[in-house]
Amino acid sequence: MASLFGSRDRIDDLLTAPAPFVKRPEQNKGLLHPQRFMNMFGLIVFIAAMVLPFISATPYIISILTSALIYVMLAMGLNVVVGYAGLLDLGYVAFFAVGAYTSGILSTRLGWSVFETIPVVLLACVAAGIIIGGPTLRLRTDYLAIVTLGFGEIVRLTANNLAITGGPSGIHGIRTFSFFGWSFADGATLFGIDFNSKVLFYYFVLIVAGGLAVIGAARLGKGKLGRAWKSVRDDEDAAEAMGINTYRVKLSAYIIGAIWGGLAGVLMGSHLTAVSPTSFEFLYSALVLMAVVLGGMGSTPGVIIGALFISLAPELLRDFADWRYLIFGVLMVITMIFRPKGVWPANAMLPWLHRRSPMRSAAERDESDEAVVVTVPEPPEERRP
Amino acid sequence: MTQLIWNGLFVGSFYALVAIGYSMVYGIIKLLNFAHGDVYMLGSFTGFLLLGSVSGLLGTWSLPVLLLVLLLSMLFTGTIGVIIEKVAYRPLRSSPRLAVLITAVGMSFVLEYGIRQIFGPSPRVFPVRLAGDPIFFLDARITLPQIVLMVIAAALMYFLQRYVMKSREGRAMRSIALDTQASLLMGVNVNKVISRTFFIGSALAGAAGVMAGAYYGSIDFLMGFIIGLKAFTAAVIGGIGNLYGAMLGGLVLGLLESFGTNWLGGQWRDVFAFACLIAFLSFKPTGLLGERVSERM
Amino acid sequence: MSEKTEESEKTEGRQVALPGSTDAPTAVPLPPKGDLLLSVKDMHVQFGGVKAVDGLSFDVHEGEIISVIGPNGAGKTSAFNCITGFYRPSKGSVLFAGRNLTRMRPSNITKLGMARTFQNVRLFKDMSVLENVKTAMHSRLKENVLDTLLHTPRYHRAERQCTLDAQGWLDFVGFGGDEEHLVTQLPYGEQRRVEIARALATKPRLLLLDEPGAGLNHSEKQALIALIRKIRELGVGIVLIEHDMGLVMEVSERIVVLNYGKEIADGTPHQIKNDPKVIEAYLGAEDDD
Amino acid sequence: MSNGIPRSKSRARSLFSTAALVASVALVLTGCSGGLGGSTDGGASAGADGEPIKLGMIAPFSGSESAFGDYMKNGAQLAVDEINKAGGVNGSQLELLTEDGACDPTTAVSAANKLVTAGVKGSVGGYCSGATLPTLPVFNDAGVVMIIPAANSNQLPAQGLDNVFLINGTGTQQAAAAVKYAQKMGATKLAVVDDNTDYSKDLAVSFTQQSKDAGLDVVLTESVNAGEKDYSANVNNVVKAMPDFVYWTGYYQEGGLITRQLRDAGYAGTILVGDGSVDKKFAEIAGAGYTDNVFATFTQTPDMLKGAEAWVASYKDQFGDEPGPYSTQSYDAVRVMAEGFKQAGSTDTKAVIDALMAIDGFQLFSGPLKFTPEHTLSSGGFAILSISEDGTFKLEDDLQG
Repeated sequence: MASLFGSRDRIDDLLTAPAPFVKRPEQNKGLLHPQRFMNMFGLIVFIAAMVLPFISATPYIISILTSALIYVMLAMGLNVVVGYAGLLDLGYVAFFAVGAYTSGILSTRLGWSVFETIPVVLLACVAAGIIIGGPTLRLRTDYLAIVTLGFGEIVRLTANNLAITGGPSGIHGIRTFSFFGWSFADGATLFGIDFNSKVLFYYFVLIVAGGLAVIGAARLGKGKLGRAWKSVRDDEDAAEAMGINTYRVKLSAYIIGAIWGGLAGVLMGSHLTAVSPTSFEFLYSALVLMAVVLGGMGSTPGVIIGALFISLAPELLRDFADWRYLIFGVLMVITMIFRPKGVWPANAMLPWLHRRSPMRSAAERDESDEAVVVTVPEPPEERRP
Repeated sequence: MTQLIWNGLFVGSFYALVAIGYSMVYGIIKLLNFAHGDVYMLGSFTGFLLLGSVSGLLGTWSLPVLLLVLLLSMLFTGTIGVIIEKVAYRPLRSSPRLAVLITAVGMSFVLEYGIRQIFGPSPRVFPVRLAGDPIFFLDARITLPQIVLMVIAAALMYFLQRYVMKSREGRAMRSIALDTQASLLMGVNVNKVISRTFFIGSALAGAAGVMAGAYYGSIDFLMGFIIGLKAFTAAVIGGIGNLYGAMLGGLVLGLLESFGTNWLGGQWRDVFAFACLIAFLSFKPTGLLGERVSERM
Repeated sequence: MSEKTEESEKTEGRQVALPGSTDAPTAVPLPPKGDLLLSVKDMHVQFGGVKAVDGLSFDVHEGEIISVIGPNGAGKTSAFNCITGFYRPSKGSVLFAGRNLTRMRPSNITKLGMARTFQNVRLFKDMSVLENVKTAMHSRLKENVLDTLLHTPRYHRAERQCTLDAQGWLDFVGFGGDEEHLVTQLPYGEQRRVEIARALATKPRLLLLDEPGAGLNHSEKQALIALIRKIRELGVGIVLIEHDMGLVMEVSERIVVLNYGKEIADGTPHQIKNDPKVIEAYLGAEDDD
Repeated sequence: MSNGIPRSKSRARSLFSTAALVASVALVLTGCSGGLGGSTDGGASAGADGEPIKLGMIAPFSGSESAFGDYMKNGAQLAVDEINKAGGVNGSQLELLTEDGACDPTTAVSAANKLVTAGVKGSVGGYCSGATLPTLPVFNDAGVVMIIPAANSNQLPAQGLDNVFLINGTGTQQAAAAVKYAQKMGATKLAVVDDNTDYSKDLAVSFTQQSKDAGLDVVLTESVNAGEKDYSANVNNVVKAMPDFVYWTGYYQEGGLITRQLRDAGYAGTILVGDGSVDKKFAEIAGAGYTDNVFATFTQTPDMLKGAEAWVASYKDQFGDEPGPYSTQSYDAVRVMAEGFKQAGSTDTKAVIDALMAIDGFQLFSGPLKFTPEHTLSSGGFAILSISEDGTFKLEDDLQG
């Protein structure tokens, strides 16, 4: 018997998948295919963002857009955790803090350039993801929420209390990006245009990093791991029954989220040249979560819109001074009431886009003559295991 | 030691009052009502306004007036709770749960900054201060107002417990918590029960707000935020959705904080409390009294 | 499309589909009774004081169809959950492919070659039909995180093959809807089919179907019987929980009867039909109801 | 129905999202003026006739510290109005622009960039040190001189930027005054309580250090969490350590509560509070009868100076409220900035910095002004205040001699 099945974890396959034999319509060509359209659209937005500073922008606009892009990175990371894997995380800024502090400490104490700190930051984030996720991912969602909240607070308070993190005033004088002896602070003249502002360099760095973060998270969401995440979100037991180690998959979502958050933290630290515990209060976890939910959980364009809204709305409302958070709150309530699945829900497609022409006419599925539509199913009498 | 326990229990009873609202709402519509802490803050400001208007009576009739103000504030915050539910949560009843969470945060902003617009950002001082000479009990310094407040808190919780366990309305609440669909089929008016739950939870939070105002004296527009987090934690420790759990959780959290401060110093207190929470949940993932909750899932 | 399947041909395992074939896959003829697949020995499942399963033993061989029947609450689904690793037996053992499953994660059991469906269809509701089936290929997909991030050729190859396989299984179970649709938009009968396709996509040696006929109309049930037989022809062992006696009698080779967690009979449909204990259990159960 | 969602909904959905996108792009594009790639508009058009000279102020107007924003804004506005009434600076009027920094680094940096974009020539804000620090490079890059009225972390001068001036006494100076007073009172066992924020902790650390240097015994350093109401656990720690002198380095909101709770718990010794607690509300929160033997370290208050009643009166007259912490400093910050412009004869960064360094004896609330090479006050001017019957702080001891 044992010889029949071998000694590896997996026994040899009995089955091979049959080839599909029902003819499927061709995929739509060109821009009518939703994926291609969105890619193209993303590219246009990216180029527009790259060109924007040359056309019309003030340091203020650039600065708030830079912050907004950090929010986009954070939201994309949290989207992996909340949107794809369905794990409610109320302490996401913990990872943001880990990234920012790790990079900040290495930069100010050891004089590393921001680039050099990145590998260490990645390690720290993976470790943080495992430490936070490891013991808690067995918990049900609502308990997970409070535990993650607790971890977020623990990280912030620890940073606030320790000497190495600079205590309540944090770390200052984080070095800027530098390559081969040239740093952003030095400025440069390219194509006859004088780049003398660090603000601008960070903007470009963040456009690229934010773009990569968006593409990376979106790709993960569509691949093997993404399907596993979504399956865990939709039905954990069924996912487990599909041969998915749900614990490991959830942990991977945490780690990916941690990496995204940590890298965003690195960029924030060097953008502001400073890291302080006030940047990691619970409110910011809630805001990033809001970006994800407001935009549409699991939806890349939605989350981007959500992040831009959450970060830019308070800035745009600055002129309302004292009223701005009041208005912000009202806007949030109204948006959710009218768009409960988010501004741009996952699975939504623009109406003029189709993956392919309508599927399977009746003639094409003559083999399945028994395909009679069934009416309402009987309610199941036993509870799920 | 006894002082630590007493301090913990006293703070804990405030947490418990607020946690009950959190827990009840959660039990019934599975919503983490982030605006709940702000209802507590609203209660404080209501009490502040009401007391201000009857300040002439305060000299002689302090306690009865205070109780009346407490009652009126509870009515007011309860009503506000019902309105919040109608406006911000009911339209989203069938939406993803996180959507409602966001409107809850939105409502929280609205309440906080609404009050800020009215009363300004600096703290207000309550017109009446509960003070009294301490009595010593087993080395613990206890004041009369502390006892009065704890008695009021205990009484409120007792009546709530009677109401939920014995009355017809309470039964309806519990049935919805167990199975909303089935309750609907059994002819329970779900909307009405949810409104009632919000009323009770918000009224209790409002009561805690007035009491905190009267005891501590200063109130401000952000005072609900921290206690909201604490109450949420307390509710989870006790097993969220469970009435007794919320009460117990509040007291446990109060004790944890009291002892944590003593052992590790104030700056590590919350780290200690949260670490205990996490360690505890890792071993008993449903909270102290969470068994009953797991049936509800 | 057909040229892609050539890549999927493997020397190992039984070939179920000929390249380019437009007909249902064929299978190598089976010996009358294959090797022993699953062996449940004296299994007990207990919740608190309630004995959900109280001493269940049966064997399943390759290519065999076994039904587990019994009145409501007899412990059938508990037994299923225990075999597939969702519950832990309080006593007894489950051997599959010569291994003891009792301390194994459900996902590892699935990887060993056991697949299941659920009593009330449990598809991934916010995913499309195709994605649902593709998810089942998770553990076999040769695609790591870097491949996904960088969209390497290996990623494209794996995804393309995965999609083809998923479509193959959908066609195999006779799915007639739009595979791009969310599963929640499908009629119930189609959801059942998708669930079976998804289970098959894990490439099981043993398939456990929990009330696959519930909620289906007559013609759908006929199609289901045909499908179960078609799966058996592939050499897959099948364990069935079912209430519909007609379906059970028609399709099963052996039947195990449970009542109050206890196994009261094990035999061919004919033996079961005439077993006085079974009759009593069912009639008695009706009294109770 | 061939795509993932019902058609009717999806149209509305897409319309909405398209509209949202268009709106956000439009919002971004409008309100912009001129590309950034070219140049920043250095010192051009500064102080030209008719053009007001803009002063920027970042202060908290939202969040937990927002109470202080208005105090600072009003103080500064008062100075701006006075100077404008007197003819302005170098023939130009002053204009105050305030932005919310929310005590949050990100918000503060955005605010700083906004002010820079608006073309401010001087910054007279800065409350939370943590949020002020990251704005320093922004203002420095733009050549904006900063006179920081409130934030006083030792980290600020430590950055070594020549455009940064502090007119609030530093933590070191204030701690020195506190230690001096403790010695004067004959205290031997000290306890220091902070609120775990940068300003408060900074002061507490300085105090502990200097007490030890002075041979005093610090028996306890305790941190509380700002924003709460019940400090009984912390108070319990203090009482158990049995100090005879407690220094509270945080703000008045918590300070009043802690004072009350300390007394309720039976602590009878001296309580000294830092400048963040000097506010009329302090006594109100602590309650009647709780302010005996309570003192404060503070740079001198308006009512200690001649003509200060008039100042308080005009403040009240204009804003309908009592001045609060940092109202005077903000007022002074504007005046110092104006003096700098006046002496420099322009708003040129270099000239203003030199002019500011040259100032000697310009009268501030805290005393005559002379900047140290680190751009801080040469003397903190800290005095000890006590609380009078009506809750206002009055001079108790100027610590001279």
